[in-house]
Amino acid sequence: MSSPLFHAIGIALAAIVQVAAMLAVAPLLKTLIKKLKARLQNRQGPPLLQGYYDLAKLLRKEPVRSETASWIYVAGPRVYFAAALSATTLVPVWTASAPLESAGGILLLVGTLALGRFALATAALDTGSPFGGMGASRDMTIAALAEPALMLGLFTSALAAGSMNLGALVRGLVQQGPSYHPSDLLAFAGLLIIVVAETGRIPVDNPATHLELTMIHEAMVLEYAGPDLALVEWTAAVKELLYLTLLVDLFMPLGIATSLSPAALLISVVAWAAKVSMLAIVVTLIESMNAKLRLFRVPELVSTSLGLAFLALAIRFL
Amino acid sequence: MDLLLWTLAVPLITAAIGTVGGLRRLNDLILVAGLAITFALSLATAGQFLRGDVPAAFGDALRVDGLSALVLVLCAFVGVLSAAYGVGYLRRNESRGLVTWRMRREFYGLIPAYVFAMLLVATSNNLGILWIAVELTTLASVFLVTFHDRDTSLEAAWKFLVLGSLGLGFALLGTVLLFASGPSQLGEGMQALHWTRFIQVAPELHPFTLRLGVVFALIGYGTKAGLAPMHTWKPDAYREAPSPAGMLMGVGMVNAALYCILRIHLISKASLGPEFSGSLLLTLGLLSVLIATPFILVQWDLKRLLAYSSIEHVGIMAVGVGIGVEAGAFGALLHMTYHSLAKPVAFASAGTLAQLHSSSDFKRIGNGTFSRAPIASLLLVLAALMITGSPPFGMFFSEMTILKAGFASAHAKATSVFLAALVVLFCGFAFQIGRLVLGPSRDPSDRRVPFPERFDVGMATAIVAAIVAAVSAFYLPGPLMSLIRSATHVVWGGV
Amino acid sequence: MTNELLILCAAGMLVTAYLMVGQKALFTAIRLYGVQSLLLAIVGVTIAVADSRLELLVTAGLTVALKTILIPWFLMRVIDRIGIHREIEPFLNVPASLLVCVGLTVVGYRVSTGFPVAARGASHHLIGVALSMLLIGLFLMVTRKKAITQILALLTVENAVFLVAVGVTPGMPLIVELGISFDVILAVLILGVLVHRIVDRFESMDVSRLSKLKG
Amino acid sequence: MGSILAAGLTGAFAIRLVAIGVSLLLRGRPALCRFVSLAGSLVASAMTLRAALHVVRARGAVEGVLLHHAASGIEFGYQLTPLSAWFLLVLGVVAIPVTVYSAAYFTHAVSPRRTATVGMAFNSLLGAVELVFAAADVLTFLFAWELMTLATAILVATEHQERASRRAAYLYLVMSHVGTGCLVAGFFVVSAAAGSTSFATMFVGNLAEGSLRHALFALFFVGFGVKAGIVPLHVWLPEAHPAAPSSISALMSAVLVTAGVYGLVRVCAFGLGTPHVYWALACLLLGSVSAVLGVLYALTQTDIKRLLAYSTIENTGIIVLGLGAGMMAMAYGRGDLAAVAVAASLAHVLNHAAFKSLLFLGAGNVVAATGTRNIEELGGLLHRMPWTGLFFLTGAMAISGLPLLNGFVSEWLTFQALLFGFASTPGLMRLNFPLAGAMLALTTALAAACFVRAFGISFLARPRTRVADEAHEAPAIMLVPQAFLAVLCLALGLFPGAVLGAIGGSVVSLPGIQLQTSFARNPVSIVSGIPSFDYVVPALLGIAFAAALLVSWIVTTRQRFASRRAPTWGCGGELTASTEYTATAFSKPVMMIFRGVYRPTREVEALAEVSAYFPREVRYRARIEPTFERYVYGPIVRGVLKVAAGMKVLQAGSLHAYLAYVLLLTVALLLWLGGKT
Repeated sequence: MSSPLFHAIGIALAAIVQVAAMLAVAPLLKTLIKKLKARLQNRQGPPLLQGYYDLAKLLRKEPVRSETASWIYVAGPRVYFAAALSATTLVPVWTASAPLESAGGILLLVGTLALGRFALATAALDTGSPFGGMGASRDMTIAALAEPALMLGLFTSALAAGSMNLGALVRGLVQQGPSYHPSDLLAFAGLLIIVVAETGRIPVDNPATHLELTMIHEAMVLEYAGPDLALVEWTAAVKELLYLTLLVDLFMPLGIATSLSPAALLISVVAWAAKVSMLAIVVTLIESMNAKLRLFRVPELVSTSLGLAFLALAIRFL
Repeated sequence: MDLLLWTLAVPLITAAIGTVGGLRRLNDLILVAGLAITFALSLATAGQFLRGDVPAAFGDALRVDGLSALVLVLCAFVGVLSAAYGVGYLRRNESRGLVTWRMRREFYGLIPAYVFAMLLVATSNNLGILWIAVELTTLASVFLVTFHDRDTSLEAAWKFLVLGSLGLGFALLGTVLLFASGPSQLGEGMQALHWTRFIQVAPELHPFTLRLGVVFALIGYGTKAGLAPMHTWKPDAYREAPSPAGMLMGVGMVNAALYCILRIHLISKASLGPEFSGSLLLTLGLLSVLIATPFILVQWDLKRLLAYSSIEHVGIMAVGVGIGVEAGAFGALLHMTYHSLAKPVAFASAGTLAQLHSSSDFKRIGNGTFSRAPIASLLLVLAALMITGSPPFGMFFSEMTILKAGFASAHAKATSVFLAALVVLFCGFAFQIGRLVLGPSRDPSDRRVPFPERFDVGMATAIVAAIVAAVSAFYLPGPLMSLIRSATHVVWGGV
Repeated sequence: MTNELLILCAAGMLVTAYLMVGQKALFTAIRLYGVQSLLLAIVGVTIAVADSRLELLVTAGLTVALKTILIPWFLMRVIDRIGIHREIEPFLNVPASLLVCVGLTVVGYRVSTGFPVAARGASHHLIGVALSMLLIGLFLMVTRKKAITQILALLTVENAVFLVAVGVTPGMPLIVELGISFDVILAVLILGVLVHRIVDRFESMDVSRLSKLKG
Repeated sequence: MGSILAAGLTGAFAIRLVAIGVSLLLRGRPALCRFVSLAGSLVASAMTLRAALHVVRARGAVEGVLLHHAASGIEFGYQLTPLSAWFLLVLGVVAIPVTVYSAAYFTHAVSPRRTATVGMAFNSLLGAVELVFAAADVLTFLFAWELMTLATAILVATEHQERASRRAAYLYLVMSHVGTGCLVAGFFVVSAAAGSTSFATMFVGNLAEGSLRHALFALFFVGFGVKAGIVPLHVWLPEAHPAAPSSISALMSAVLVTAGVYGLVRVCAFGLGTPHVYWALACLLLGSVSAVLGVLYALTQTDIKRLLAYSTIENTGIIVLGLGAGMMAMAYGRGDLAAVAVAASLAHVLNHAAFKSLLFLGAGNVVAATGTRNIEELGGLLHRMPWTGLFFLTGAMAISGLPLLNGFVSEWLTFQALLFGFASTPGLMRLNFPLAGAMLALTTALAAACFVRAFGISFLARPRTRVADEAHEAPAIMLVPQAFLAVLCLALGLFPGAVLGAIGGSVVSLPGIQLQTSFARNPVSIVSGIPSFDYVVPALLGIAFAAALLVSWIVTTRQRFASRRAPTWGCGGELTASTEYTATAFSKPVMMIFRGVYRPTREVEALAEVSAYFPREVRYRARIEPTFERYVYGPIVRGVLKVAAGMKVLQAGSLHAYLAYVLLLTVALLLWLGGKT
């Protein structure tokens, strides 16, 4: 048995563990946000495990598919799911190195997420339902608008840390120690807006609605039922968790484990949970304090974040 | 009798017989045969020159050097083509009963006479004879312009003759002044007006008189060549003359007139240095190209289009000589050669199309001739590609040579203007020929049904000419190339 | 003595040219041309006598025969046959035309100053006159509308050229001169024929109507 | 070896000539004629490809003389530098499948009468482009360049009965001729300065000074930019591509445009000495503008070939963007970083050639099967043409820059180049890079949207018309080339290292470039200039992706029921093909958001019998303003024609005027001569 093989197995295990963990936690986060929101509206809200119940139920249901659909329709959710999962392996979560960081960095991450989006949007067009088309069109449009801001925001941190590879980047940030450079704040604000947009939250999209005119993500997946829908929902949750984790990595990496000692890991997991739930609260607050924007107002919001990101870059490097 | 004299005599005899007239088919035969023999003889004369001795007659009044030989061969070549094509052209008209006895006699008489005059120009070494010969070309071509005897042809002929005679007056004054610039040095008798004599005594000639003479001679012969702004007779004459005659005017006459211009240029070059007449040629040439451009862009008549194109090409050659580098002169002569090979195709195909539609007006001909007259249209497209200097055809190389020389010379700015004009010219040509040839065929409701395209002598001639032109792009016969070289030597290196 | 005579004749020719510009009656114009040619011939004779060059006498004789007799006669016949006797209003009225002609004369003389002062001091006058006549003739062609007048103007240009040929050079080769004269007469004949055809077609000799061919 | 290759190259041209000749002779028998010309072309391409491959591997130039034009003394020399070899390689990789495809496609796309002409033009086009890449001196280059233009024009004008294709051909001819004019001027000025017409001595370094140098750059940039389709010189492109037969469009996008890029790299970037900062800026700016505008226009097209044509403009933009970054690095003396940028654009040249030709061939299948190019009339083709659909989808994903496919690789490299540019340039100048990066990101995302739309509307859901309903799959001979190209896209995406290794060789051959670390440690990975900064191993992600896909399958297939089919929910109403989401509707949001660019004009008319609230049918017409045609080219053309028409007064038929010209000239010259000297 050669050492490269050990290495490979190590990577695989790490990846599996991380993916499994993310899959497990994601529904909880989703429900958590729902619950918080309900509380802010003086409602009881769902039980914390609601997400899991839903998934279990959906997975057990009979899959119903449109007559007009082709294999694209079936492939869509699966590619979406697979893309998100493989994306998670590129991001450091509890240790200061991503399991698959040897595969690539930020650009690959963004690309992989784009792959998932592409698949889902294409599949949405397959049923011939106007909703699918509407959703796909809007989702792709907003994603396109968000892309530049996202890139710029990521570039700012990457250039600051001197690497586009998330693992190296986080390590860099950790050993630099907390830099209270104002550009961080700007970049954070910019990216936060993008995350809100990408995860389909108010003010860009409303995950709770099923009104024809306001749906975006929901419209896209309106035709899905049973296990297919389960995959979509689950992936959406994982993506959200992923984005929040990304924010954590880039702007508040303190506490992340730089060694594999149990103590460090424990601290890191706790710290991560705390930071993510804090971000979740922020997202919830944003969602409850704003109304959904009209689709054609979204560009203004996104361009704000673009401006923030560029400003961050400027004041950081000039 | 001397080979050179035969070369000149044969077309004259042909002309004589033609004017007398006789059986139609016999006339056809005599015309074509006569000019074919002339071509053969011209080749022989050129060969004689290439073998090293200088064919001459009448005490060097006629003398064949490199330049003469080249122009001689090219003119004779065009002569054959126009004769062969003309026979077919005339037959087509006869089949419609458009040809009168007068017309036939004029045709059989004037075409060879015209050729004779050109050859005389090409071979004359005496400025006086040169002038007379040019005058003869004018007189021979007037009645070819009035051939169809329409109102417009009268108009064209009048303009042609008045401008032509004026030009000749100028040319004569120029000649006289050249002579006056150094009577004592030039001496007495015929030899006094020999070009070779001028070159010999060039340094002692009185500069100012010479300058004045050169100016008048250039204006005069420029009128015949169609350099702007003396070009104005060309479109009218070309449109009215029957296509075979047009062919002679547009190629042979252009070469002959350029020959005169070059001779004058060389005298002035030998005496005053290259700048004086060089800059004149450059200016007039550039002006011609620039003038031709807009008229090609917005032209309404196929034959006039060709007229403007020949103005353009005269301009190109003048520029080539005018920029005053050897490469330029070489490019100009190469251009003359390729032009003489390619232009006949254009005239033949355009003439055929015009004849089939009994008009050369674009509107009357209509779009999509490809569907009606595929062969003629194809030939026209080929010819258009050739004369716009597109690869893989010959004039691409000559134009590139001139451009390259120009940018390397002191006249880079002028050359860039020239280049710009060439670009626009191409666009204009592409548009005009494109709208003529391409597109849906004309609607059946149209009552003016064009005649069907038939394969006959004229068509055969056109095809042969096209093949020759196409092949020549990459293969010029060795002797012809050495002719071009020695002509370049004359134009650049003096005698 | 010779010089004075030459200059006198030359001046006379210039005057005839001016008169042509001022003239409207075709007959008179033709006669003026005849006179002009006669003066040209006299110039020839004078020089011939002065420096005993007899071949110039031939030229002079030729000139008289052709230009003072034959061509005017021919043109007269043409006019008679057509029956048009007056030039219509030119493009430029007479006073203005004369003014322009003065300018052209100045140009001609200015150029003539560039010539070498030859054995005979007259030569540069002759040149000056010749160039002025040439330009005036050309100007005449530009402004006049009748075909005949244009022919006359053309012939004036021709005369100017001959004046230079005769007066300034020690004689061109004779053959050449003969050839040239022959060509000129031929040209005039053809022009005459064309005038006939034009008149038959357009019932007019007004050249300015010949403007169908445009662009 | 060199001599053999030389023979190979010469042989290739010879074969093309023979093929042309024979096919012209056989014009009477279309099938045979088609076979001869295409077979000849195939062999010739193969030979050229072999030569190119050798040079790319051996990294040494092969040169020689093709032909001596005796009359003018011009020599046709060729020289396979590593750079030109790379472009020849791209050409070969595309030309071979396209040729095979054409064998079947021409049978119905080209009328028998025109087979000979098209065959001739096809061979001349490929031969000319090969010569453009191989040319060793100015005159050879210009010869090939002009020939290329003419051949393409003929191919575009094949269907000359349609006004559109006549117009397209003419527009193309005029624009490229203006471009050629600029090139002629530029080349001859440089060659006059260098005293030689051979590229080897002309483009060694800085031969001009000051403003002349800028003028030269401008000339060359315009000259090559027209062919490359850089905005605003692009207007011919979307006209010409749809007019030509689909396989020709594939060649035009993959090869003709590439010829322009070749010129830009060879001359504009590395021919005129160290690039000036402004040149780099021009490239960055126009590159990003072309990219964004290209994709924006593509996004609104309903004619699938126009759509692809506009996306070609977009990709040229990306290529030029990379080149611009490289030039900027050169301007600041960072040859190492320039290497990355140039490699990025060279890689994108290959990738674009691969997926764009794939897409055009797919479009060809669709047009052949349905007879329409309008995607609004398609739909549901995936059921009827499964393979075409699959290949088109591959192409669409590749062009959207999604990982595991080749588009991602070159865009990744371009991003790297931009980031390095930012890191390496001083002062405010550096801010151009992140902006360009943002533009690139926007472009990529919009491209994804564009191709979701293109594929989804034409291949998914129900057929919208009868023709779409009756469509049939294309024959195998048309599918195999697409299969090849699709596999190529995947291979280039998974083994980028192999390609980048080859590019490295071509890049280092350029003056002023230092390549510190090779781009690839191994075939599957690419490393940008500084290894610590970033690297990518798509294959590794591929494994993870596959595993995850397996998981998703496991999660969802352990179920008690088989999947049930049901009609799509139509809010209680019934869904027909007419209720499907249209392409126009899909791009509506973008259209509204970028209305500043599109300046759309819309008209909606509702035909109602009873009341306006119950319309029987609603007609919706939307068109976007052809900005450049209207505000740039229209005025120019009108101006020129106006002047030309004005000049006509010079030839108004008045003899007196004509005589006056002579008088004026004479007087003028006499005055010029003056008197006593």
